[in-house]
Amino acid sequence: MKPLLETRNLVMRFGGVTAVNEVDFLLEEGELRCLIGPNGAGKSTFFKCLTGQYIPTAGEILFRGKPITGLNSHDIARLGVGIKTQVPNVFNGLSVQENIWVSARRGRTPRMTARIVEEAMARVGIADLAARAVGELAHGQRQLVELAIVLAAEPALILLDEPAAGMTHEETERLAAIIREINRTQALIVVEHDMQFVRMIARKVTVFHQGAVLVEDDVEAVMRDARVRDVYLGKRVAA
Amino acid sequence: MGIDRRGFLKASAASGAMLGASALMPKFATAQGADILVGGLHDETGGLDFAGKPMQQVLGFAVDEINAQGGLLGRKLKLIGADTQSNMQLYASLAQQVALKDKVSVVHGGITSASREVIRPALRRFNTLYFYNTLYEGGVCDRNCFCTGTTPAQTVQKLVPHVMKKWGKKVYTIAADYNYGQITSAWVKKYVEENGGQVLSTDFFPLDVTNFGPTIQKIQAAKPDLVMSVLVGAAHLGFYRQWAAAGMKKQIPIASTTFGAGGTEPILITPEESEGIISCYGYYPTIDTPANKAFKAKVQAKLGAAPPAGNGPLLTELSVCTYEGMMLWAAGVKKAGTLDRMKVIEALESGISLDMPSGKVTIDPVTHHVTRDVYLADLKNREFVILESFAQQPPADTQAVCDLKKNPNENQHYQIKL
Amino acid sequence: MVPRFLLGTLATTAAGIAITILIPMVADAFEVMQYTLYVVLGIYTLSLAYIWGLGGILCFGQGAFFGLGGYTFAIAAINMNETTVPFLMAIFIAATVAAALGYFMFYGRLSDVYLGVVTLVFTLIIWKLINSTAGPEYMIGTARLGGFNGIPSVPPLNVPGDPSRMFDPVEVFYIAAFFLIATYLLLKFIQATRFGRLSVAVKENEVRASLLGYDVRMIKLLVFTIGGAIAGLGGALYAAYQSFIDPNAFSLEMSAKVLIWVMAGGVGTFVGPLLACFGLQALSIWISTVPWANSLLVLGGILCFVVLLLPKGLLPGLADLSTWLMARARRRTPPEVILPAPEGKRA
Amino acid sequence: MDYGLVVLIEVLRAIAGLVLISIGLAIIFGMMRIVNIAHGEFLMLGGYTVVLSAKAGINTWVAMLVLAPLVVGLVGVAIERCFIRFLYGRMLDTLLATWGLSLFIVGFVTVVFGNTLEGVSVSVGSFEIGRFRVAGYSLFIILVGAVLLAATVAVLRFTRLGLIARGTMQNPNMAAALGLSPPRIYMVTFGIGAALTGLAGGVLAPITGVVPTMGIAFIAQAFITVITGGAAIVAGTGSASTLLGSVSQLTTFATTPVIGDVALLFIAVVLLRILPQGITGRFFRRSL
Repeated sequence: MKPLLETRNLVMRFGGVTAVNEVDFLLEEGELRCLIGPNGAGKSTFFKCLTGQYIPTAGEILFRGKPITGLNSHDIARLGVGIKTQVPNVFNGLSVQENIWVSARRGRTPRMTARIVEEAMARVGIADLAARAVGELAHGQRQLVELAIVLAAEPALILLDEPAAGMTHEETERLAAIIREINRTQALIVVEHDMQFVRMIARKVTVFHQGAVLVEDDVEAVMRDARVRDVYLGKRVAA
Repeated sequence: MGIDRRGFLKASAASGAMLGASALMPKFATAQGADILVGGLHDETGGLDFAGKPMQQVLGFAVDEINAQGGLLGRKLKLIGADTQSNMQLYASLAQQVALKDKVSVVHGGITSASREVIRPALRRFNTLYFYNTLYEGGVCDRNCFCTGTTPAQTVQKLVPHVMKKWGKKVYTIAADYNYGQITSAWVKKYVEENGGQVLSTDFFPLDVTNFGPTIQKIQAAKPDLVMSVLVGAAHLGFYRQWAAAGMKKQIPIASTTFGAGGTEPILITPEESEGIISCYGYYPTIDTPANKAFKAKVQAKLGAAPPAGNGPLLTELSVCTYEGMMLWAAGVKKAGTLDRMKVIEALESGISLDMPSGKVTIDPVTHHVTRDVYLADLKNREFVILESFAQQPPADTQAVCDLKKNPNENQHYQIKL
Repeated sequence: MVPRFLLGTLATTAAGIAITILIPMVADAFEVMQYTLYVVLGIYTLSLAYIWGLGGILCFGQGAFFGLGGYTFAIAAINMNETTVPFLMAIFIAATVAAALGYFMFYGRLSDVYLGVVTLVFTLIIWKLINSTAGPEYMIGTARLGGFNGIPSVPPLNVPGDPSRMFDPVEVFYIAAFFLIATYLLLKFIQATRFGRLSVAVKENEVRASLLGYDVRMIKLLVFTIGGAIAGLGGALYAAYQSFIDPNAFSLEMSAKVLIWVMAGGVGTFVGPLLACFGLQALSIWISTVPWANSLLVLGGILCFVVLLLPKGLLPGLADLSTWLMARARRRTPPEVILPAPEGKRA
Repeated sequence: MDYGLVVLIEVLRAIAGLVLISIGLAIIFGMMRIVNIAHGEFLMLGGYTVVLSAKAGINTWVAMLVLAPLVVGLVGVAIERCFIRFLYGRMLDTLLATWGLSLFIVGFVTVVFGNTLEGVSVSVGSFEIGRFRVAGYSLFIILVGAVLLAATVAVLRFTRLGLIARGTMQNPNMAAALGLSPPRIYMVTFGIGAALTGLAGGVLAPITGVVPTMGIAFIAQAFITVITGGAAIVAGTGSASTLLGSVSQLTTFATTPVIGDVALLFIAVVLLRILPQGITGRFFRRSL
């Protein structure tokens, strides 16, 4: 079986800075992967390459074996890649329900859309917020709204960029449960700093450092890895 | 010369269409003693305010003068002045307003040919008499409209041979790129060639052009004996400035069909920059006749000795023709003994003739233009020094294409082709 | 939400129809003609209120499509001696040009103020070019372009199929009012459709919309084209009503004026910009006949105050005011007035 | 040969002209995001200052190089205090407000000073290049344009004021945290933008003449230059002026002023299509 997502030798340069450096990455169908690494390690840039927001300088991206390198964002999204970006990326002027409606409506009948909107809100647990304008919600709630938006499109692969940021402890725990629940049907890649949170959800972890993959292993193994500790503590590493 | 017939048919079709709107016919306020209303549409603000303000003021002066002499038909006149803000859309709206709401007996106004062509068809439709008092390119043929300013056959015809005799036969024309400039420069070419000269080039400039650097170099490369300027408006004054700054004033002289007509040009630029520009108009403040001196004294007494600081001179071809247009209309009303539009038109067509500040002014019944004296002047230290005068010049250009006696229903602006 | 939305639209439409019927009954013929101009400019206003308010496209050159509509109508009507086909052509040409320009911009990923400037430059190019067509050599069929002077003697609207029967001014008023109300209803309808709601989403957040699989460029292009078609409709009525069209339609002023109406009326609404358009237009006519006032001084002063006192625009501003007054009446305590911070950061 | 030189001078003058009319706007719009539609009126006020002072017997050069920037700068500060400061961060409202302001200034100047003022001329003389005569004033304008660009670089890069202003525009809170008052910095920056515009209006007055409505002729060109230039004030204005000025002036020489203007607009559109963030969005990014 073909992997769900594969990158070969992916490179993204800005001027003289190399943000993503020759990354070979493989994700199987139904997998849940965590991506960790210090600030500036290239995780968000990697996501932007995957979703067509940046056109990679070199290398290839394959989704279910089909090359998607350099496609428009909306084409990639239509193939079944959804993303929750680092800064909540929602329609602030619309209500929660309308936000999710926009996502659910693509390619579906009005009746199906209505059902999916209800489901997505229930799944994330924000049904009580349905009529509120998103712009006036708290940061953590907006994160959940964005998650519901992504879910409503029913993508095969979901990318989550720091989903737990700005959440209370309870919200974080609920989020972990939601992610595990999502993973029953869909594959995920989650970027997160909070190692507690990573432990809650992940089996396999990929560590980014200076744009390249430093380590890729089981969560426990990664936590024990000396190089990873050095990176997080800011020590110099011989890469 | 050819005539654009198709356009004429269209225009009459359009005006015929509006006859359905007979409800729009103004009902004259005939109550005895009520004021007679006179409409004045001039640009008192915006880009053309320097020309429009004096016209409106002098129109007001003419109204006051008539009132001082007892008014018309035993009634007082009242001026409904509207500021068209140098905006064509407002011309259309305000023409409607004065004609249909205020129901004025006559409208004086319009400065550019563009504005005239907006309000002229409209006023004809509303059966409101119209006086256009600006020097222009000639060719308006409309029984509802009287044009009291000068046209090229009256002025350019005199100007061209004079300056060619003085300076030489090679002419370089620079003209404003619209109706007036296009047609007037064609007349310039015609008269230059008739006098055995040659127009080296005719360059057109939209009214907002201020950059004349390349043009000045092109003129130098062409080496003409004189430059004929048909430039219009404040932006185009940049030409005279840049010309003087390049030291060209002593090299190649300039004649103009427009410079100083609105009165402000010689003020806006310095005496050195304007020195020696020769022009030809129907009125100069320096005309040395008792009538003009008396007129100037009256205006001075009424509107002040000098224009308020920062405003141009009051008395120019444009404003004095406006005064004369008002007086001609008043004479027509007196003669007709009524305000009825057709009766007034017929009275005016009887060839009314008045002695005016600019000399004798006679309405030409065939074209609704005027036969008037024209003058040729040299600009010396901001004063127009009159070089020559030509008595009783007929509007020969319009006469060649327009005969309202034969075709009273004509409604056309002929583009006189040369 | 839906019933209220529908209620507002129906109420506005009813009011519009009532006013349309009422005006010729109470007003002079002259006033009817003046109101026709307001109505025509109202259609033009709606075109920008739509693409900006619902599509988030800031167009500094909406005059281009208005002018193209007017010129197309004028040239075609003079050539055909009939006005129905020219009327449709005007809408079509304006929409086509808007689509071409929109393709150029949206597929080139221009946005924001850069897009605004491109639209402005586009209309200025047409303005410059059309201004330099005064010479007799610039003819399209039997119509002379006329440069700065524009095209005079544009035929008035005739009954479709019968070129000899022309509408009288009151009928023209009805026609213009019909198109204004129809445009309003059309836009309200679009707003309620899936496409309309998506375009609002795109306005709110382009990146999010494209990450959900929507082709943002396509949606914006459609919105822009519809806006162009409506502006073209306004332009055609404008040329027919005034029986002339001149290059001023392409001028900076014409494009800026409509921006100001929309902004003063409130971006995101339709009725607000319409009221602002009518109000400011009436004001500018009224001020022209006041002998003691300098029109520019007064108009400028009023605009400045409007911005400072009603920062969100007329309609939303009045809504705020009424909420505030009601709250005041209820509570009888000084409410918290939210003023814009005296200093802020760059947008 | 002589013709080539004459063309070169005219091209440089056109470039300098664009620099003059747009550098103040680059500061006010580029740094502060104020869409100042009244920019053309600031130029006009500069011109009026020169003309009125010349009438009052003040030396024209003093009026042009000292009084015009001073007066317009102060007017700018006053406008900022009474008006603009309520509008920061509301870019579109500034468009509406300054449009009103622009009408108001035109009306005000017409009422108070009149619409017909004697122009000024400066006697710099002219000189000959082969068969051609060229105005000495053209060289002066080129000089002023170059000096303005250099001075703006110097102020922004090397002075405390420039540094603070740049910092505040990036992040007002930061400046406040450093104990600086952002409102004052905004006021001064706006004043400087206005002053530069006043200077430009003064310097151009002898060529363009002054009438209250003259601003409209410059406003579109100034905005197009600034936006085509992109984010960097000096490099952007300089590069955009050079490109647009030379294209339009050379086209004018080859054809007519209309085609020259159209060429300028056309290049601007094409450029924005290729470089949607302006010239300095791609090149000279790290410059000022």
